[in-house]
Amino acid sequence: MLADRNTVVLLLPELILVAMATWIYVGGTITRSRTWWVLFALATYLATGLILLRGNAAAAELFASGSLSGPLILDPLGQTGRVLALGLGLLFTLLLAKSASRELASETCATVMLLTVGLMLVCRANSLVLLFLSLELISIPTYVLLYLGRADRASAEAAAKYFFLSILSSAMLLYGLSFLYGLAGVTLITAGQSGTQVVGIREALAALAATPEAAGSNVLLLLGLVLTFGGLAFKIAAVPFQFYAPDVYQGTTNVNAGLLATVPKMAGVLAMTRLLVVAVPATFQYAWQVMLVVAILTMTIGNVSALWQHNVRRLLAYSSIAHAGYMLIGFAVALAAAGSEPAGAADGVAAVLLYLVVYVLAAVGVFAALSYLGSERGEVNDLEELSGLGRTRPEIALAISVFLFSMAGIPPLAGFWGKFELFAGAVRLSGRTDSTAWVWFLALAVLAALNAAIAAAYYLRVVGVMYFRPPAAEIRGSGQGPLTAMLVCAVLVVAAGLLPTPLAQTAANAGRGLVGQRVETPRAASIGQREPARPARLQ
Amino acid sequence: MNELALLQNYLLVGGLLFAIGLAGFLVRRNMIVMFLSAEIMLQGISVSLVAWGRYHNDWGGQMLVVFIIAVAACEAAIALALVLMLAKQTGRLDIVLWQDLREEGQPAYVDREVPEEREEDQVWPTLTPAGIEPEVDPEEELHRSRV
Amino acid sequence: MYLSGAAHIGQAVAGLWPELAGGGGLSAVAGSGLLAALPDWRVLVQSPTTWGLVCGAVALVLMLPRGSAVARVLGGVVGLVALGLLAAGQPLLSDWLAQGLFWILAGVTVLSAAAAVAMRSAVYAAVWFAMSLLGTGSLFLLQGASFLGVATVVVYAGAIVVTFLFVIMLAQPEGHATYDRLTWGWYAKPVSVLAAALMVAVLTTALPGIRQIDALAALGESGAVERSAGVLHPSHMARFGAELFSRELVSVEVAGTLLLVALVGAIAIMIQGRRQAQAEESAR
Amino acid sequence: MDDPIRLLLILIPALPLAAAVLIGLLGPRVLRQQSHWLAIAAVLASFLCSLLLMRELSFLQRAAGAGGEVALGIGYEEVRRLWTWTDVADAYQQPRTPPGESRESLVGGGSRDFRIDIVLRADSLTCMMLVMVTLIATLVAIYSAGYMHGDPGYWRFFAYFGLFVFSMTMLVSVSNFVLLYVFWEAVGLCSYLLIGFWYQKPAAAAAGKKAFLVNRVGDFGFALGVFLIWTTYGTLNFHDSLRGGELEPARIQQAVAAERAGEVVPAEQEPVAGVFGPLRLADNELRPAGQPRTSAMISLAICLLLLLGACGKSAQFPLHVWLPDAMEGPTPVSALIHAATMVTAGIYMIARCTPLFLVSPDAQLVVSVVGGFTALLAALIALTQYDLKRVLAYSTVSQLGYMFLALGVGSLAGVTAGMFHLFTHAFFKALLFLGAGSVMHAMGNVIDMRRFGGLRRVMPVTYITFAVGCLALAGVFPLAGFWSKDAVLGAVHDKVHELEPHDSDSHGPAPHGPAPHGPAPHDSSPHGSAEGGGTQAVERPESSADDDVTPVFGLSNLLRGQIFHWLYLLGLMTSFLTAFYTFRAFYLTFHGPELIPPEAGRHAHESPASMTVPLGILAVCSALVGLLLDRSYLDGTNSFANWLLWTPSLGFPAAMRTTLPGEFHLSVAGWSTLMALGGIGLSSYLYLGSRHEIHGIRQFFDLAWVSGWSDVESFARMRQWRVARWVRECSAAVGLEWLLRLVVGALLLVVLVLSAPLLLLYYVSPYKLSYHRFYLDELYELVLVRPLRGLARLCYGIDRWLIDGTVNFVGRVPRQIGDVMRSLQMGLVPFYALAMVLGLLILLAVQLLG
Repeated sequence: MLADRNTVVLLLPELILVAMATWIYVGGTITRSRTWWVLFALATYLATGLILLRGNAAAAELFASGSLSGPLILDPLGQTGRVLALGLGLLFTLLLAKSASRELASETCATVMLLTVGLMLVCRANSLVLLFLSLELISIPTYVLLYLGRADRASAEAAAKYFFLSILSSAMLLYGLSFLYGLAGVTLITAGQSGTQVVGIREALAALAATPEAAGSNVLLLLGLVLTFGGLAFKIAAVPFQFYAPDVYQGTTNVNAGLLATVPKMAGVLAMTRLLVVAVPATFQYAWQVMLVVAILTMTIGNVSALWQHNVRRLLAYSSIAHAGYMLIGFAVALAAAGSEPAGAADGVAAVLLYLVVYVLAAVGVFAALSYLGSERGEVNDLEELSGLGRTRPEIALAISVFLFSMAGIPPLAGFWGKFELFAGAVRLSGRTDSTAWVWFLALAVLAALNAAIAAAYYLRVVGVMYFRPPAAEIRGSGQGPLTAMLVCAVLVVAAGLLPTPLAQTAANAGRGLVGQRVETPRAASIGQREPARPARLQ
Repeated sequence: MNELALLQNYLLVGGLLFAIGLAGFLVRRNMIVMFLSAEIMLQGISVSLVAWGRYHNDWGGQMLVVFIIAVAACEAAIALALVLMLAKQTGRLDIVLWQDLREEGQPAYVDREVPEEREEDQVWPTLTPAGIEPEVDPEEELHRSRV
Repeated sequence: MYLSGAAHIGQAVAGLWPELAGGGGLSAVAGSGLLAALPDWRVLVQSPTTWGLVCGAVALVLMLPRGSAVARVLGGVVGLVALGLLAAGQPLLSDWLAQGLFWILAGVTVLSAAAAVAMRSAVYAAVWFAMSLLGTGSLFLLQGASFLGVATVVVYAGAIVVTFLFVIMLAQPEGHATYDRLTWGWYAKPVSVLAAALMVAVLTTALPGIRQIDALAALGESGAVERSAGVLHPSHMARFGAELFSRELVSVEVAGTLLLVALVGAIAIMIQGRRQAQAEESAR
Repeated sequence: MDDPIRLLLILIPALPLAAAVLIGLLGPRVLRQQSHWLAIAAVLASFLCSLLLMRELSFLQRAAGAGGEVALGIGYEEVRRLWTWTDVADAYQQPRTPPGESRESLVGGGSRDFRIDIVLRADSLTCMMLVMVTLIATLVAIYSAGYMHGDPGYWRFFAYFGLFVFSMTMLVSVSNFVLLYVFWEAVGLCSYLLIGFWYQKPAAAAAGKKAFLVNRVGDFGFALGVFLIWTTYGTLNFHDSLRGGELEPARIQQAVAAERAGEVVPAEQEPVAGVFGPLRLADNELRPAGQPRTSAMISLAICLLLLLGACGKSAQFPLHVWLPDAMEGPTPVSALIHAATMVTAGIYMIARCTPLFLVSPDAQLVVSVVGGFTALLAALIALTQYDLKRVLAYSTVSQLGYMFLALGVGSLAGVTAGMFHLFTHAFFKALLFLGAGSVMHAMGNVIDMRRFGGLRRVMPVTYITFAVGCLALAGVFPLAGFWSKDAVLGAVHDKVHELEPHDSDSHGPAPHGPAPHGPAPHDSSPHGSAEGGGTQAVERPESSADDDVTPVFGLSNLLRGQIFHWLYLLGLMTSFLTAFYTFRAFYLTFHGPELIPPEAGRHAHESPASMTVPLGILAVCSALVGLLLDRSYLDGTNSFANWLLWTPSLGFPAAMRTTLPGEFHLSVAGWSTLMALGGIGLSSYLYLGSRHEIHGIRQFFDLAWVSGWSDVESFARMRQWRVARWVRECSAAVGLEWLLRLVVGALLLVVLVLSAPLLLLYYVSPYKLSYHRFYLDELYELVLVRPLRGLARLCYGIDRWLIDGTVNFVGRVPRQIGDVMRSLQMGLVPFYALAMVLGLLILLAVQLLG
């Protein structure tokens, strides 16, 4: 992609954010006022948001003309994801208004801003190079933020743990990417709709699968897939890559825990969608079983372990692990359905995306509330510290309950729809007895429902502590920023619960935009014979 | 040259480097050596990528390697700062010291047997002393690791 | 053999309970698809690659910490043997000269890497790592990736390793520490080495299959594929630069941003570390 | 808005909700002790809206009735859609039946959207419930302002209160099973919050938990029932609609016509027949002649699952145990939620689902049996309780059982009787509870009847109103309870006769002859006209209704008739007991020597006006409502039943066929009055006079004499009897004393052995059974709680045993593995890394081998 006007138009929000972040870094030497830099960052986000929304319309025109392909992709998922990423950045900046350390406020704000840029780029990365770099642009600021969280030993330990395990996971991811690249011979992920001029991994691998000698490359493809999955599964904290999560969440601040629970998870899910579900057609055949087993293990281990926790962040860490498991259900459904009916695959991906949004809202909300309740001296750590919150701060307790109930999937809230779509996908697939997978998906649906019940137990325990225990120590809470963030999340969660249709529609559009596109292979027609054991999965 | 044979050979070497780095990362306890091992893994990946790129006659592999080097530099910067700060707190580069955050009730890992110091372990490069020998603070000496 | 033995068991199971395997969708790929790509166990036993891997694993086990100096030397020797076996299992390059040059460079790289992870002293480890980097750079040069060869040496060996040495000197001024001579559990070393060896084993079983990879060529025939050719072009550097600053322009920008974050982040970590030290001071 | 019904339907729940939200927001800081104004105003406004809605609806009904053919025989409903909640396309697939049966698509052939609209409905049943709920809620709100005065959680109480009224009004006005379930849960939640209102009291917290848990069991059944309805009918709406959510009846008719004509309609325009919609009901869709659309098993299962839900919410055996404990909540709550409104949700639901139950006579039988049994059981328990509120609570359970009994009769008369009883019961039971609350208020929260007495001079207003309530509950002419109870018993009585085998024509129609003055709405309907005359015998339920569905239980009509006969006797018995325990409580509280507990302080006094005025209003209502509404004794018209028959789920042809004449049963009335008077008389005899008789009768029912007989000492005392002494002296003189001793010893042994069952009897005397609530709580503890706990312990034990045992048995290797497993999350970075890599390898292996 050459630098032309289109590039600038497409990247304008990111460019503005990078420029402003640099300015904040530099300006930090002029004044170190936390309030000032937070306000500045908020203004930047809002301005960028306006530009982004206007730019989306322009981008839609470009998209319709079908003239674009390259490292940046233009599709509904990317465009919506950017808005969401920007919103996340805004929310976390609001949280920083209270919790950023006074000396390093400008650095913290700007680092979060660059992290947001990374997330926005992940949403649209269409090349292995850019995807890898964007993921790193999320990871590296995260290391810094983890260490900046609090000046104590636990925080340092959390940063060290996350750092070392994260570099291992990115090595895995890279090695996997190297195999994908090696098999396809291009770094572009998919050619999108302008398929005639460019070839991406998706098209190349589809063509490869259609060649009669493809069996030779299967093991390599598999290595690539599993290694890539491992690298990304670390980001979403799926079993067996979840070990870091409880320790790191516990050691760091509530804001950082919120960051870890949402941003890498979103990035990982998006990258998985782009790479595993969309780009690699052969995955459809092999990967759903692994996804399914990992999904079951992840949600079970997450939920069962969470039952024993006393530390709020540790509990939420296990809960976030469990949510990763739920999301993998959607991927398993998408992969299993992709071979025979693309609509089912699109639904599966849409369910994951819906769940992701719903989960992110609730998670940010909970951590915002916890951050609000913390004082200058110490944060909320233990579950007991929340006891009696229902009497001392009923509105905060109500908000936390709303978030937890949403995570538990209690009907009128947003989380219910997320779970509903996911489980419904599995059930629908299990109803299609013509495929061999139905037993597995039936089991998956049953186990998922069981898990939802287990999860409700510990969420209710938190609610019970808040409402049915006598108030413990004085817990006051302060900070306009976290309060605002919490309220925004609460309103969104309730609104999305009452009117899920727009959100579900957006997710469905994004899913359809991704999976619905057909892979056209120029020679598909001429390659006549296909091995009976491996019917080519082209559509 | 036989392109296919070249590719296979390079992939094997890349895989070996990756595996050696992986084993080092898993076995070693020194944080710096762990990081070095991770870099060795990245080296293995780079070798594979360059080989693939040559095989396909495509620039993508080399591009990815350039950026891997850039990212490695970034990670090194962070790693060094982080490791230095961690080492300042404990006086050691041992990753196993950082295990306070764990599941409640789990026993901490402690070394059962510390091996005896042997002669050959004492081999250490020495520099010819030059200038004035710095004064050593005995207190600081205490929380340094003993040999 | 490990894979194939399990596959036999799997097939036996599938034979015993066809409805289980069929209903579960397990047999969809078993036997016919992926496993067919793996060689037979007899071939594996006769293959020098297998034994090379075994020797390599043994060598690594011998060299890694909790081994004596004798074991380390022995490990080095076994490692050489392993490399030889592996080399014997690989297809020949064009001529003996190229073959010899490649395997000497590869040997230097791999053995230096092994030494880097095995050294008790972090300083030695860093030096061996630099050595391994030189080997990698040479391998890049051999591939025609001259820019990368130079960049690796300059950036890694020239900058990163030197910084490392500084940090090691700062953080660990007295050489060997107990934790450099220990692993963290009796099972750590064997299991880790086994895992690493298995990964290479899977890779080696896949290597012969690369023969058929022809996807882009297949697509390229239709003439609709845009290819950026010329990794071996005489003006390699110019083409490299053009590629880097046209197609990967956005990535370059992102990498620049990354470097900025890393720079500021490192400084911020230092400042925070100082604050922490002060906080602990005042707490005391 | 130009649509008054829509506006009213929205306003009725919205006002209390707004009040609740406002109180919740402003309560703690601004309103504090003035919170009640907002609640009272909102609920009162809501009540007025309900009345207006009723008026509007009756105009519309009359217009429709005058028009003739539109809605007659199907009822009349007004449904308004607010917004779409969710819409999942093609969620339900049902194999299409062969083409030709074009009607099939209405029932759910092909695909259906899982579409949930927020839809409110106005029909007679809903209106009646709305008026009742809001009226009682208004009065209770006024009362609470006095009762809760000074409570630290004052605002909280009214916030919950508003929330409850919102949920309850929504519960009765929604038109969809999912929403019904949502608000079913919502009222449960409010009940939970209000029972545990004084959560500092451990008993209150425990009672709240118990109510919640017991209700879960019922809700589980309800949820399953809803699922089953969805899979059976392919829709969850009560009403008909088009697939796109359109509700206009004309458009629906048009679409149906198009569909029948075989035209291809767009997906949006496909008609969807609601579960109780006119489309399904009008053509008797639930029970087509010859081949039932749904199998008998499924319809029975749906009904029983719904019944389980209703049992939970309406506290029927065996899920009744939560209601008495729920009395730990504030008394106004008991009056509103646990006597008048929420507990009737189950009744409402079953009445709403009448079309479903009509298909399954077995389910109806179960409903009746459960109701009748509960009524008797609760009445027996109520006999001996000393806690005034608990007596009333058991009485509520018993009366709810009455309503179930009536609903299960399965004829229209039964349903209307049940609902009528619900309506009147709401007044007098609320009155009684509020009266009890007034007593409690004056007595310093003492509720044990043994600790106060003779309060009639202290609290005259409460005394009089309570007396009215008691008379109404006992069913004394002409108070409200008399009419409704008579209707219930009459319905059962008719059912008995209906099920009796008819040996001759002359005998047959006698007890339920052709209706000379049938219910008004369908007097002019085509169906009504077909009902008269000789054809009627063919259309009797037992011939048409019961034959085309295969009964699952396989009971003969004769047997069912006998069961209903016993149920009838049970009902009479219960009415006797009801009168007895009501007046026992009344006398213990208000008569006898004046006794005031020390907690009351020096000034036990009548309650403030805010409490007595609602009492008065309720007393007037309790006295008059039956007399005004039920005039069957005069001309056979029951205006309440006539109004109710406009409900679509009651007024459809299949239901109309079960109409029995609204005849005033003099014999039934006579018997029940006799029973009631007998009960009152007995309790007056026992409790009004000296308490000696009480003691005596208690001794009798407690089988106190058994202990005398089973005692060895009494035999020792017999030695002192003159005759015995004489015999002994004589025998001693003869020298045969040893023989005598032997004989007496043997006799003693025999008596000892014989007294063992008597001893048992001593511990389970009728009195003790009743006093300890038939040991049901203990039974649950024994049968459910303990075994579950034991099972848990067993599992734990097995776990420990298995793991430890295996470890010890096999030795070192598993212990090492166990060590690894235990220390998985041990905080060690390299270990985590190793686990990640191993996980990766396992995934790889699974991929390769699988």
